[in-house]
Amino acid sequence: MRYIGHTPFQVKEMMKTLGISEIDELFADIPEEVKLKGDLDLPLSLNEVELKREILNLARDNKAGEYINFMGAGAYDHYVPAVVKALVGRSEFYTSYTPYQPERSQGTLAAIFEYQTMIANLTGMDVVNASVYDGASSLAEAVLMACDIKRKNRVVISGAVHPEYVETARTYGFGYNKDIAVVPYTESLETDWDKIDDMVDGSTAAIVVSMPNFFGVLEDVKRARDIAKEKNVMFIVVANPISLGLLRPPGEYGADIVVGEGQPLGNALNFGGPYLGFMATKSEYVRRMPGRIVGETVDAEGKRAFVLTLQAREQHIRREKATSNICSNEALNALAATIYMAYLGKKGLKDVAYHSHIKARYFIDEVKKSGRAHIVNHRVFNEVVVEVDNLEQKYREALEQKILPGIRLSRFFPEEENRLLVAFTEKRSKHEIDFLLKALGVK
Amino acid sequence: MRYIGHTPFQVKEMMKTLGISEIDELFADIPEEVKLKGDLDLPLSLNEVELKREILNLARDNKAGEYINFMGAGAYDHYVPAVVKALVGRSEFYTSYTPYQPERSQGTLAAIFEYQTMIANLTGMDVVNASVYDGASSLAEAVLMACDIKRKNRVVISGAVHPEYVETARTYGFGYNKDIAVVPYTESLETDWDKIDDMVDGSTAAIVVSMPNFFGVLEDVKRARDIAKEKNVMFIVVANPISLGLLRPPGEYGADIVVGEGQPLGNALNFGGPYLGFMATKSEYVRRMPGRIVGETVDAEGKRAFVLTLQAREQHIRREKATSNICSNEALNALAATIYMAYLGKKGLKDVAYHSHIKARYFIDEVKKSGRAHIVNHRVFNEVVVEVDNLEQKYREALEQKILPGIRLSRFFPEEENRLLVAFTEKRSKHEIDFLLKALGVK
Amino acid sequence: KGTPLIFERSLPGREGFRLDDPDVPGVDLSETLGGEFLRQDLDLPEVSEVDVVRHYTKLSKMNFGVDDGFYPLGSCTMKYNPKINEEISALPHFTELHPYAPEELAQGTLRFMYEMQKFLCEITGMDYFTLQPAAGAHGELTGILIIKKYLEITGEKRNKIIVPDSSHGTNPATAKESGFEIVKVKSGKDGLVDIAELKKAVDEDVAALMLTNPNTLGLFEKAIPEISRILHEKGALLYYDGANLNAIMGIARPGDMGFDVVHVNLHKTFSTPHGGGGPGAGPVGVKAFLKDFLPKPIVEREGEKYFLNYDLPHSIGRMKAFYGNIGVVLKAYTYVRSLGARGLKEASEMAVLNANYLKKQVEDLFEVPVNAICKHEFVVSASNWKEKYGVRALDIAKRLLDYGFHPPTIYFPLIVEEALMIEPTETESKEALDAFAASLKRIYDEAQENPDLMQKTPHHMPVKRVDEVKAAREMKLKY
Amino acid sequence: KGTPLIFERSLPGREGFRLDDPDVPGVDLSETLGGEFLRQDLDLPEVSEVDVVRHYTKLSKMNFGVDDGFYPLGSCTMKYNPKINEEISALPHFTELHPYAPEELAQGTLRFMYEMQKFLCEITGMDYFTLQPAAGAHGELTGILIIKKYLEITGEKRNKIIVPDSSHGTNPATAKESGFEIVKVKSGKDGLVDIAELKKAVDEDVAALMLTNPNTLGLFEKAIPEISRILHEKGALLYYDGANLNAIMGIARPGDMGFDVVHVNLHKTFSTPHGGGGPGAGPVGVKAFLKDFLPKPIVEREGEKYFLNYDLPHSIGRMKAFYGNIGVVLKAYTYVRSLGARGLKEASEMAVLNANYLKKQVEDLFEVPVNAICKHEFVVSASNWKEKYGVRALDIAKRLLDYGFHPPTIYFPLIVEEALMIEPTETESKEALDAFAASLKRIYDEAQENPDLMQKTPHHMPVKRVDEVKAAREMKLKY
Repeated sequence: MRYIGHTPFQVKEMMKTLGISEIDELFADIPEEVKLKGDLDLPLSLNEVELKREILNLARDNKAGEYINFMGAGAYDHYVPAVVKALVGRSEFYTSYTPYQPERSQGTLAAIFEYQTMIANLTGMDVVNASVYDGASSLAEAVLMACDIKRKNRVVISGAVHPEYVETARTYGFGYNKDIAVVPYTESLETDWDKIDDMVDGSTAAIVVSMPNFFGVLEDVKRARDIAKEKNVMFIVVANPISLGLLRPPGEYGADIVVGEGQPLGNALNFGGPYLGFMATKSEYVRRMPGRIVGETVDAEGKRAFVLTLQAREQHIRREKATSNICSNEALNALAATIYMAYLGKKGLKDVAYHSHIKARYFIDEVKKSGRAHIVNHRVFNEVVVEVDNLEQKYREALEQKILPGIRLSRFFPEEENRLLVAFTEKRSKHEIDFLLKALGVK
Repeated sequence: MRYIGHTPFQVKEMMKTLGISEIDELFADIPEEVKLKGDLDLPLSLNEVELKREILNLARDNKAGEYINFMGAGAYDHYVPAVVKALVGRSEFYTSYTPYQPERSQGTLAAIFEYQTMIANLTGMDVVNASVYDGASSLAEAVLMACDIKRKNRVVISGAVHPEYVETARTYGFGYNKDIAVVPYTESLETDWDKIDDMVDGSTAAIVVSMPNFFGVLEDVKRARDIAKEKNVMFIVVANPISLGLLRPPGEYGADIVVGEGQPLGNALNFGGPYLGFMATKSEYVRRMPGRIVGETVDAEGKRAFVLTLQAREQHIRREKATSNICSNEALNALAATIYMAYLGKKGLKDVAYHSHIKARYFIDEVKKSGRAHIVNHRVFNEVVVEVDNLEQKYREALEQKILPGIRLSRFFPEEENRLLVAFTEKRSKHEIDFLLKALGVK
Repeated sequence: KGTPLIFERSLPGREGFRLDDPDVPGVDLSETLGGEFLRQDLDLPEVSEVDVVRHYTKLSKMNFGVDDGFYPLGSCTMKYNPKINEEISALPHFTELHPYAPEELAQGTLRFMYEMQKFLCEITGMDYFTLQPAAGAHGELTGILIIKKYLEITGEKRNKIIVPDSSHGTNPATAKESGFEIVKVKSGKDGLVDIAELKKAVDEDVAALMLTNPNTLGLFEKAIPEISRILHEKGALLYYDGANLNAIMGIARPGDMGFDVVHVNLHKTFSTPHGGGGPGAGPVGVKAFLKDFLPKPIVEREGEKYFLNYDLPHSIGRMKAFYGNIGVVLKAYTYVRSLGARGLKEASEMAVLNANYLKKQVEDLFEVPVNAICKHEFVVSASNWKEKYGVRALDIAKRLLDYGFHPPTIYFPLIVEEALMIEPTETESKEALDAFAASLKRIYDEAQENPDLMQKTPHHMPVKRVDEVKAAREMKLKY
Repeated sequence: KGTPLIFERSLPGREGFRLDDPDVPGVDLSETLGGEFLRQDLDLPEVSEVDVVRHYTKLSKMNFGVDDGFYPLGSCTMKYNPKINEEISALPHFTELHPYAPEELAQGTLRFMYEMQKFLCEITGMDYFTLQPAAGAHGELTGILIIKKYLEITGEKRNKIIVPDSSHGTNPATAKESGFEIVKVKSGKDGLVDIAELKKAVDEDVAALMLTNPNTLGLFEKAIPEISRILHEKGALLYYDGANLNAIMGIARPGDMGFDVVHVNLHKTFSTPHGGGGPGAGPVGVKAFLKDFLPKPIVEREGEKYFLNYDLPHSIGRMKAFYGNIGVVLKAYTYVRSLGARGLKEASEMAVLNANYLKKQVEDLFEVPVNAICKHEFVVSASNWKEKYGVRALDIAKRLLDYGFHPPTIYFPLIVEEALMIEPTETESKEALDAFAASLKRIYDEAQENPDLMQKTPHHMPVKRVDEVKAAREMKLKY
């Protein structure tokens, strides 16, 4: 288990070539005072047999896998097709580096170009980068980008955007000395447009709205667009890519930058990562966009080829003048998303969106029929906020029945007691939803 | 989920090209009286999401996976390294056919050549075929081969050979009208050499012995060789390939044909298949050997290349005069075995054999120390027969503690009550063995 | 240097996998095993993990699979192998199951085995199935042994088996391995069994006829009702070689045609991958009167419980240890569950459409032994190429490699000179068929313009034309 | 035609994946969602499953990974990615875990996260770690924001960050993104930070020095104790860029050198694959006085229970949603568990041995900016090639592709003209190093004999030399 290519004899030969008799001589330039005395204090090395046994034991402590999962809030249990896993698992993809040598990296480059195209089509935007870290950081980058374009320092964010995205934008904003203003959401769990309108002032670069929002609700994006237009600020939309199988592309309703979490597109839950942030904008802003971009060109024989382009925006060329410090992104996750979108295609992505939606609708209808709980939000895509008496008790009971019934909103908003955010995907069967309804005392 | 490449429009185009208006016209040559009326009665098709859910539910009915496994008897729970699975999973290997076009199949051909070499080295024989179905059928083929070579119709098999191998040899023998004589094993679970000696007569082509035998015991192979030599019959050895990490190669003690089950070399248990039978013999018998063989040659530029050779033995050339009817073999399992042997190498295979052996020895020593059960066999490699009072009850109790304590010999030999065949591999930890000892009331 | 071998990366002392420090006491092997049993040396490679990974990754790229492109290998049904089948069959619940695990702990596997037996009965029109045979030829042997055992029990002395001259080589080889004498019947000009010849051949010594339907020319033996009558009237049985079942799923069933014993190839018809030559799976189905002759055990059901039934009084015994290539069966099971009745029928329909369409595209280039609607495959002859340009089927095959295709089966069936046997399967798109046809046309032009060049093909493969004669002559069979 | 795209396989009505017949009632979308919200058209490919499989299989073969061969990309530590890490991280227990799953149901993942935090503390000599940053640059940003927040809380006004001129581009970009002013210090002739220059640069406005050690020339900054004193005396902090940690595991620790904040690259030092550009993971470690500034949450332990601790009073907030690239962390965790303390040290020792050995083999061909023992990588300059033959580092890189190698990093660090930055890593064998050196020698001969030809390299790749200028000029960024 050492992953060393040499034989002991070769090591000796090489040392001889170098004229040394101890490996330590190669570290003679490290001052004694900073050299480690003794060994690192780490668990003993394990051979592969022991390692597998040990980690399987550890894995079994993750009991959640046996549960029926109704959790969403930014990470969704959509089905990951076998094809996606099989192809992403080809070592030529996953053991390669950033495609700096285009002649030997056309696989990665073409896939990114396809990704850019598909995300552009999905969002209705002109240009797309090769991915950033995740949905939250894609929003943070968009906020910085808008401030840079507008040369202003303030962004107004709807409080119905995922709270961890808001927090991430704040943290990035702290770095760049940007002011992130958050407008509390309304009782119906929507953006408070009047307040947004109030808060957009002359120092504001952009407004941010999520579609659907954190609570699953479709926002009044026309109102958002009107405010942005009127106040001459940029209009940033955080979108759920699966929902775009059914919903109008933000480009059609005037978004300037569209960002979001790409995990639902063929990436596993993985306790929150690795995921991928997608980022799309209008052509005019391409040079202000962070991250890698692939462009089409030709090779010396005039044949089509792809290459990283517009690198003058990036840190390895431009250093402190770069649009962002990002270097590694989430290429393999973007590849998974690309293969997922290609495989599902026009019809399949609509199917997945539609099935997710009608499962949510079935839940809503059953709850309404029963009258034993209260649906708080309206016009939802695939997430429902349900208010249930004695939620804590029912939540515990659901867990005992091996159901993860959703996420208690009090996790994020302590005042939202007894409210549960329940997510639906095409994976949840009617049978499972009925099971949930029973556990919540609704059926 | 249809796995059809066309669009509906293309289907119409193609039908037009053929001048037909209904697909049925393509089946006009099938007489109405044999045409199926109506649809096949099969479960409704499932999309991939439903399928995965359905099969996962079915999979969970296989509870045995959660149990600590001490079962052997021809199928062993050795560790399958991640490397083996990753490489065998490359689609160029598993979605290809038999390497009939050598110029585009050098991958498979080279791997088989490596396999032949490694099995030859492991067994101490000259030539090896590309695999047959499994250990049992490899023995059956060896029996037929020996009869063919010796032009005789009788084979004497030790009763300490795996009973299902014996049964398979009998079935094949029934086809070819061969007489399979089985000699009951002794009280110490070994071959009864005197009886074997008695039973070998002028019509006998070969004797068969298993090393180690079905009960885990190392047989007196010198005695076997002496009988074979004296009576001028062929000496067939059924070998466990992992044991050959420590044990003398059968070629060294005079075997004419060595066969066995290759599953322990990097193949999963899979409820009994797919496995691979290996088959090795002396150079002089190569043209009598069934199955594919790869040979080294050169290409038109004189560079080394590999190709299926000696095909004149095979059914697709020689039809009824072939050495066997075998066509498909277990190429992918042989590839797994090849990668396994390459990866473990000289040292690793010894390690696995040694660890398996000392775990068995630990069990034996603990049983002997306790005096609460009786070890029936001696000089074992990795399988132990232990006699335990009230075995049935203890067996049930062990199952309740999620231990598969081994295989009751009464499954094969009703008279062997209260005797358990327990197998050890490098995967079983001391902790797990102690757990078993407790469950059996020994510790 | 040519194709690499792992041995060339080996160096003494290099290590990949190793185990050290066991958690139980070590032993003196000469004590526990006895010195005379110990081996002195073990000549296996000594390589690192990265060596192994790079070597076999490299070898894989010297191969061509269905995932790489069109693979119209006639008689082999090289259809696409769905990835979900691979994912499911790799689940540890299945892979880590010991064959002797208590039945109550193996109900999942026993259930799909039971259901697969039922599915195969329904698809083929038979009454009982065994999953034990590991491949098509293994299934044939099983089937013929069942017939032999049946004759033994019924006390009939029949020692002949009839095979058409277009049959797979496994048919006569199997019949021989089962101790029968082979009687060959010729095909007529229409490529079908010559009924008059058949009648002549059938007498009281005939145990069975082995038939592939559609046959290896891709033609449906439409006289099958009559063939069945001829055989059965004389007390002989009908054996169905299922290699070509992909043409007729949901359309016609061997059982309804009068076949008494069938084998099916899960690695052809049911989409499981061929693995570079195996593993396959060749389940065998029989009519009810032969149930007791099946190899032991088969899976049965009692209430909600599935179990292995060893109670088959006339069983031929067993064809291998354990129960068959169950991992392969599972892939075929997921395939049937994915497609259902309609999907299977559609697969056959599209397979036949593709074959007829492709035939139409290329038939002008060749001689066509029988011009009729074909089923899932068709055979053309390059004897016109050979006569005119000295270009053989083999040369065409090698040149197709250069164009990115796997070539068809060549020189089979034996009754067609310079045969190319082309089976596109249903999973290929029209574009793939058109591209293949276009390449054949281009090769035809090349053959006309520069026939000598053809013998030097392929040009763009990992190795050039391989010297098969030298291999057979020198017999270098290990490193 | 060049590199293929999936769109070219698309045809209206072709299907890969589909769902039909939901098990709940359908709805009228214009009612449930509102007509104005619905999209008219969705322009995505329409392809079959086999199309998808063949296309991406084909694309994969136009790539080059560590599994394909030597990949000495300096600064990127392209070591072998163990397969067991991939197998373990694909276990559904881990992959199917929702980030908001109740902690009591996620103890396995929380445990390895906790232990990994501890391991990284031990390996780097720091006190606390966050796993949240998704990549190296993300870690840098985290680290510098921690310093910024620390200064805010302590009320110090320091607005400058010092970076050496040999630093990674991410360093100045990060400092800028955090609102700092960048001060560059020059390297001396020995390739190390010029201490006199540094002293001049350090004043009361300096918040921190960002340093890679060994630096990007592969040289250990041996004055690090003094550097640390200089900074700390003026109240500034030391930031460690962990890109080169692979040189010193178990040998020296940034924490012991005086660094206050470090990031590590799990996808470099800890063997997780780079995935064609990501995902990485860039955990950040701090000395105890900075714990409360870490992003939220970190994993802590109480008795046998692991939990997410959000109670970090001065936390900078969060760098992303959830907790980091946990799937990547798991691979790194298995790596550390596989190697243990000895194995990690051995990895660093062999990485350094390999770099020095390879340097010795090739240094005569190039100009060597600093001739000293290197650590895990070294930099040579091809300016002699350029002068004599007009052959640039770029040409050498392209030609190396033809010889089956991935080229080294070129044109970095910026302080070396025509730089080639070569990092062999410990997982390469002597044979690989010798073969690479031999190829460089051969290329040198070629450059002498036929320099013009070099600009036409590579010859044997899926595409010829790619026109980067045209791409930037025409900006065709989607299909």
